[in-house]
Amino acid sequence: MREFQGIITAKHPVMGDSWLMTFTAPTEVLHAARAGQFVNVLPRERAVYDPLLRRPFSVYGVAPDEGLMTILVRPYGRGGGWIVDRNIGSEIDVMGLLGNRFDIAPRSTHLLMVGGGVGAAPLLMLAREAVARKLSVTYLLGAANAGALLEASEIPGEVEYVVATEDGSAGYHGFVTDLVPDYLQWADQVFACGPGPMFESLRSVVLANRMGKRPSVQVSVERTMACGVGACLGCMVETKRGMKTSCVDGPVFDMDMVQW
Amino acid sequence: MREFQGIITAKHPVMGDSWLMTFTAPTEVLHAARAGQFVNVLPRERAVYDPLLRRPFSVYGVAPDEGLMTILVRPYGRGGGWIVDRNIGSEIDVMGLLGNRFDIAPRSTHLLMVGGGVGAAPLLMLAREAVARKLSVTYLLGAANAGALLEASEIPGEVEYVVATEDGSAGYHGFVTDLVPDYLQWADQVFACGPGPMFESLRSVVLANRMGKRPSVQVSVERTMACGVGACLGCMVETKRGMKTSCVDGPVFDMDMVQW
Amino acid sequence: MVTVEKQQYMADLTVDLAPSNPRELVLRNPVIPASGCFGYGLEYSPMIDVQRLGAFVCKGITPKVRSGNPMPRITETPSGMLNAIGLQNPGIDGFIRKYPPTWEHWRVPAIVNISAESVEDYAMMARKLDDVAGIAGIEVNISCPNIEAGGFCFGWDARMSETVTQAVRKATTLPVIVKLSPGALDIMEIASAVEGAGADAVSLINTLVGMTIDPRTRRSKIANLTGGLSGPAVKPVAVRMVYQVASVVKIPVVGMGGISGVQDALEFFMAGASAVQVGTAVFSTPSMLTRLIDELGMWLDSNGCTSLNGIVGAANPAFGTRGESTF
Amino acid sequence: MVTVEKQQYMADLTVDLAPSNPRELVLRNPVIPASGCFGYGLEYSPMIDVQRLGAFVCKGITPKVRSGNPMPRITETPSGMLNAIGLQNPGIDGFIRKYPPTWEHWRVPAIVNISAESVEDYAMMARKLDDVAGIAGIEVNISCPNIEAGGFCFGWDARMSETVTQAVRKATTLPVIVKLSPGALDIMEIASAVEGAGADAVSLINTLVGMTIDPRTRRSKIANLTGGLSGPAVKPVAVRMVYQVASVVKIPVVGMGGISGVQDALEFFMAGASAVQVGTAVFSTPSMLTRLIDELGMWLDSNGCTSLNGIVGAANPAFGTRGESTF
Ligand SMILES: Cc1cc2nc3c(=O)[nH]c(=O)nc-3n(C[C@H](O)[C@H](O)[C@H](O)COP(=O)(O)OP(=O)(O)OC[C@H]3O[C@@H](n4cnc5c(N)ncnc54)[C@H](O)[C@@H]3O)c2cc1C
Ligand SMILES: Cc1cc2nc3c(=O)[nH]c(=O)nc-3n(C[C@H](O)[C@H](O)[C@H](O)COP(=O)(O)OP(=O)(O)OC[C@H]3O[C@@H](n4cnc5c(N)ncnc54)[C@H](O)[C@@H]3O)c2cc1C
Ligand SMILES: Cc1cc2nc3c(=O)[nH]c(=O)nc-3n(C[C@H](O)[C@H](O)[C@H](O)COP(=O)(O)O)c2cc1C
Ligand SMILES: Cc1cc2nc3c(=O)[nH]c(=O)nc-3n(C[C@H](O)[C@H](O)[C@H](O)COP(=O)(O)O)c2cc1C
Ligand code: FES
Ligand code: FES
Repeated sequence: MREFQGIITAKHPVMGDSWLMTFTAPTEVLHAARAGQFVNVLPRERAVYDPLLRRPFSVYGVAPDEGLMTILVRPYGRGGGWIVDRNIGSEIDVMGLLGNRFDIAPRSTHLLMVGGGVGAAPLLMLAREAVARKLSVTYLLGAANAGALLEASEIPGEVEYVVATEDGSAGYHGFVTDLVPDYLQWADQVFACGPGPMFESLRSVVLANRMGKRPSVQVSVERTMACGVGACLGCMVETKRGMKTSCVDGPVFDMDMVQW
Repeated sequence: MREFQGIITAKHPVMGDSWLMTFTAPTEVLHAARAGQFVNVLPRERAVYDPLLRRPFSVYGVAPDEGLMTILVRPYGRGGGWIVDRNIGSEIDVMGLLGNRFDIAPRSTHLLMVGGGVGAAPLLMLAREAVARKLSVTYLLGAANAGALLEASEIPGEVEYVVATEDGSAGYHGFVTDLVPDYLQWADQVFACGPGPMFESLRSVVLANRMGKRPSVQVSVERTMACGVGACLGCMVETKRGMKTSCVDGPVFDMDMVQW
Repeated sequence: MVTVEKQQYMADLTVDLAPSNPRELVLRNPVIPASGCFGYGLEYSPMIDVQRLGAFVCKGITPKVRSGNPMPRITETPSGMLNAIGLQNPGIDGFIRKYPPTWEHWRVPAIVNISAESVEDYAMMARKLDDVAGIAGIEVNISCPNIEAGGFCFGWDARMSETVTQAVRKATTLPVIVKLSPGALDIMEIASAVEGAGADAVSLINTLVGMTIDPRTRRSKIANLTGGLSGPAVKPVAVRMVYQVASVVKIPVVGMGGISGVQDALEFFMAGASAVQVGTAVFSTPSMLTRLIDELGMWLDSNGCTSLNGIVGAANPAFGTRGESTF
Repeated sequence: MVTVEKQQYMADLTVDLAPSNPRELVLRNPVIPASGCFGYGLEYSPMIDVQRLGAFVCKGITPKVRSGNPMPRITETPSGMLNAIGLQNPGIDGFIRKYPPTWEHWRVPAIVNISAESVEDYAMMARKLDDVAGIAGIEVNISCPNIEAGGFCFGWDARMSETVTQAVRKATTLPVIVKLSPGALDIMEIASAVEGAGADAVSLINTLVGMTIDPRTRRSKIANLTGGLSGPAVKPVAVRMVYQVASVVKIPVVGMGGISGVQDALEFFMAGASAVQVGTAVFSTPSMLTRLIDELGMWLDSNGCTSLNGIVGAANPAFGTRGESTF
């Protein structure tokens, strides 16, 4: 965990309005990075104080040999907008690695990933890790329309990539969570990341369709963060084991442990 | 006087650390622009509030036929820095024209201009106006070193361009104001713009060397501004005729009228 | 420049800031440039259609002509600014000669902001303004932190605020808005006192007292030493105070402090303000004032509100049971 | 991680925050992370050399364990943030078991921030901390705006502030820093009262009370309704108050509020602070804490000062005639 100044080496537009931002990062950070972890990016020049707080972004990918890290940034607002406006060659002020990780159980062989929007980012990193371990991966991704999906070329070939769009312009016509029941028998574990409403329907779909506690579901939750290191207690998630920080104890939690 | 969104069409480095920024502007603004006037540039995105206030920049040049205005920006700090970081094609949020103008008296034929640093900007606009009126112009420019001077190519050919550098790397070795006494007999009017210390030495040189009130000296003074239109009363200059706003009554004042 | 308004929305934005005053203060919309940030209404006329505004408040007027504080008077701070203008103005008599005759022909109501160092002087100014044509209301600044009044301002003490309000109330039949100071310990107490003393409305917040030092010169960046802090930086303090005051008074509340766009204005309305003033943001984006009217109207339209009233106090439980404090 | 400091400057940055207390509180430099922004000193240990700091103040401790406020607890504002953490902490007993045993082996002095809702509870906590190894001082938070104490906090009243200070003073021989609230009407009155009651030092400012509403949900963005405003936005208010307090007290003043770099810290020193705390800025740039020490030392070197003392109060005339107020 450290602060570093990366240099942006590449920008690639994805998912309609988002960007893959690639920048240099220290080798030890790149080697340590695991799916689910995130970095906090300063969305401003150091001497300008608005917007004030760093913005968390999941690690989308790392290339330790090239010394590069990639994040997926959707410019929702002022911070994201500033970041995607940076040019190649600009500095980017990064703090990381932060947070816990998705945890693939030793005996799991079939992994289901469920992503919505920029929630695609940490799951893609996880899919790559799983493929490297020769596990079977099905990656369900939902978006408003075809243009807002992640291009198939971004997904490792070994992964079964299934998409859903709300307007039916690609793949299944409807919500990505509608597809989940089909895979609950098959999957040993489920991993999910997406907007709040996606979690809600995922939860009801899983509770209605799975057998007992199997498969377990790990979710990466989003909270506004200030420090990212467990110091401010601003980013809490209420769990069955008490208040947890989403920046250190999370962002990945067992769905069944969270007090929704 | 109006707000407009210009599009940056060109960026040209000058004077070592500064930039000529050229952007589109409404025709009526371009036609109305006179030397000494300025525009107020928003040094941030609209939804980001730091730095808060617009920054004034003298009009450096206009090309009404091409629909373009140029300002000379030295990135002293946060606002100037943000502006020179804009890329070609970006929007720039401008308010203008603001302020009064340098006033060439009907009978003046010999004009002396004395500039220091970015004070070069309004004087260059004035030199062009004077040349168009077939007046004789001597333009004295001072800077720390040769690299911080305005390239001669920026100056109209008809103008006698004399430079001074503090380190002697170009032209006269010393302060630009040292050269002024030589021209006080010749000049019908003097026009000056530069940093505070330049005004101080200009004033003592003029008071010590000129004959009575001739030549008259017009100076463009710098004050921190908020509104730029005379509404906030934050930018006052104390004159022998009372408190004056530097944004409406100025920025150009008769040196003899200012309470220094 | 009196132009015909092209209205881009359906919602009713009308508001009366003096409902219990026979002279009333009906505004066609709730957007008002704040005192000290809009001169005398003339300065911005070349840039925006001033007549479209709900009203405007002029620079603070004092009993005598004032040349203001020495320079520098303003400096920038993070998302804010400090000012210590020192109430430079032509004095009440010079003012009355100079501006109301023009305003008389305007469609936009003009509100006069008054400051003084004694109760008698407040009353004297209110009396002089009472029957001047071209004036729609008085805003009583009991909070200006730049005036030396023993270092203690009227607006920090409920009794003193009450006394000033009573005196002004007696001296004029014009609508009276009392402008509160954020320096008070309990802004609700002051607001209640002022309401009891006959104010038609309250406005808040004035600037917070601040200071910033230039390490190079080792002195304040403001010649007056301290200045008034305004702009987006103070908005959270302003919204909180408007919420508190709107919880305890029944008269209209005019909210201000850092408003720079329609989302900010909505915060104040939902906290309980019936109208808003815009100060510092005018300097950066004068066109925001008229855009705010349109954007507010369009926001109401697209959120199913037929009038502004539909959102006033929407975030404030006191607006269910108006008059009971929930703070 | 106890590393050997490589000092980049010559100037003497030492400061004693409890010069009249036999137990003294000598800091090797005046840079202190603020309460609530540095956890318990452990959280940032992977990122910066915590042992280099002048001291650190831990998260506010209360008599009993507290799980804090509901979420959301924080939100961003222009150049600032609001927080309503609600003093989540393990309670004084859990705290004493958990952290001081680690701190005992640290070179950096640990200061414990305490909050309570009664004078007895403040005294009780001070008593319990008195002889705990690993604790160098107590910071008494008489100003936390998130605690429900009738809506009125100790720090807004001189008598109440005095009473708490006296009680804590009696209960411990540890250095006692009283942390003042910016909500007080007259911060100088409170500071003087606290000084008279035996405080070794005062620190200020705590957060301003603020609120921000989400127009979409029509509710506060903070579950607790209001939150504490901190960050660069509040700096001008903080500098002004430090200047005022340093003008009237003789005990050391610890300044804070929006400090984000050496230029900001210099403002507080020149206003009269003997040390500074850094809160919100730690979140964005933890490395700033140690860089601040170096940059301060180097600034003093290049400005011909052999010690920090050379600039404390440099912008404050009271430091010529210490003790006389010039405000
Ligand atoms: C652990 C973690 C991992 C994250 N990973 C990623 C990632 O990989 N890629 C990515 O783009 N973002 C990610 N985010 C979200 C990201 O950190 C920012 O919060 C988000 O981009 C908004 O910041 P902003 O400054 O652009 O918007 P702001 O200016 O802060 O907000 C502007 C507007 O957008 C809305 N908004 C803010 N965040 C969201 C959101 N997440 N969904 C919908 N509306 C929103 C706000 O309500 C507001 O109205 C992650 C967040 C967390 C906590
Ligand atoms: C009428 C008028 C015309 C102007 N014309 C021009 C112009 O043509 N070109 C141009 O570049 N600037 C011009 N200026 C100055 C310009 O408006 C900005 O004030 C200046 O560029 C600093 O802004 P900043 O945001 O970069 O610096 P800030 O962040 O505001 O200041 C950063 C640091 O720079 C120092 N600083 C600020 N201004 C100056 C200065 N003028 N000289 C030396 N140090 C300074 C400050 O003390 C501070 O320490 C003009 C000003 C006025 C009033
Ligand atoms: C330059 C300036 C001058 C001001 N002058 C006055 C004044 O004369 N009388 C007054 O009541 N308020 C005055 N104010 C305060 C504003 O009217 C307003 O209350 C305050 O600035 C907060 O609003 P804002 O953040 O939108 O600016 C002044 C503010 C500024 C910035
Ligand atoms: C998240 C957060 C938590 C805080 N918790 C405490 C606390 O427990 N006790 C306390 O006295 N001050 C607390 N504060 C106030 C800070 O210590 C400090 O006084 C204030 O934030 C101003 O400094 P800053 O602008 O540098 O942050 C907290 C501030 C923040 C931002
Ligand atoms: S963001 Fe501070 S504790 Fe998680
Ligand atoms: S900048 Fe406002 S009056 Fe000149």
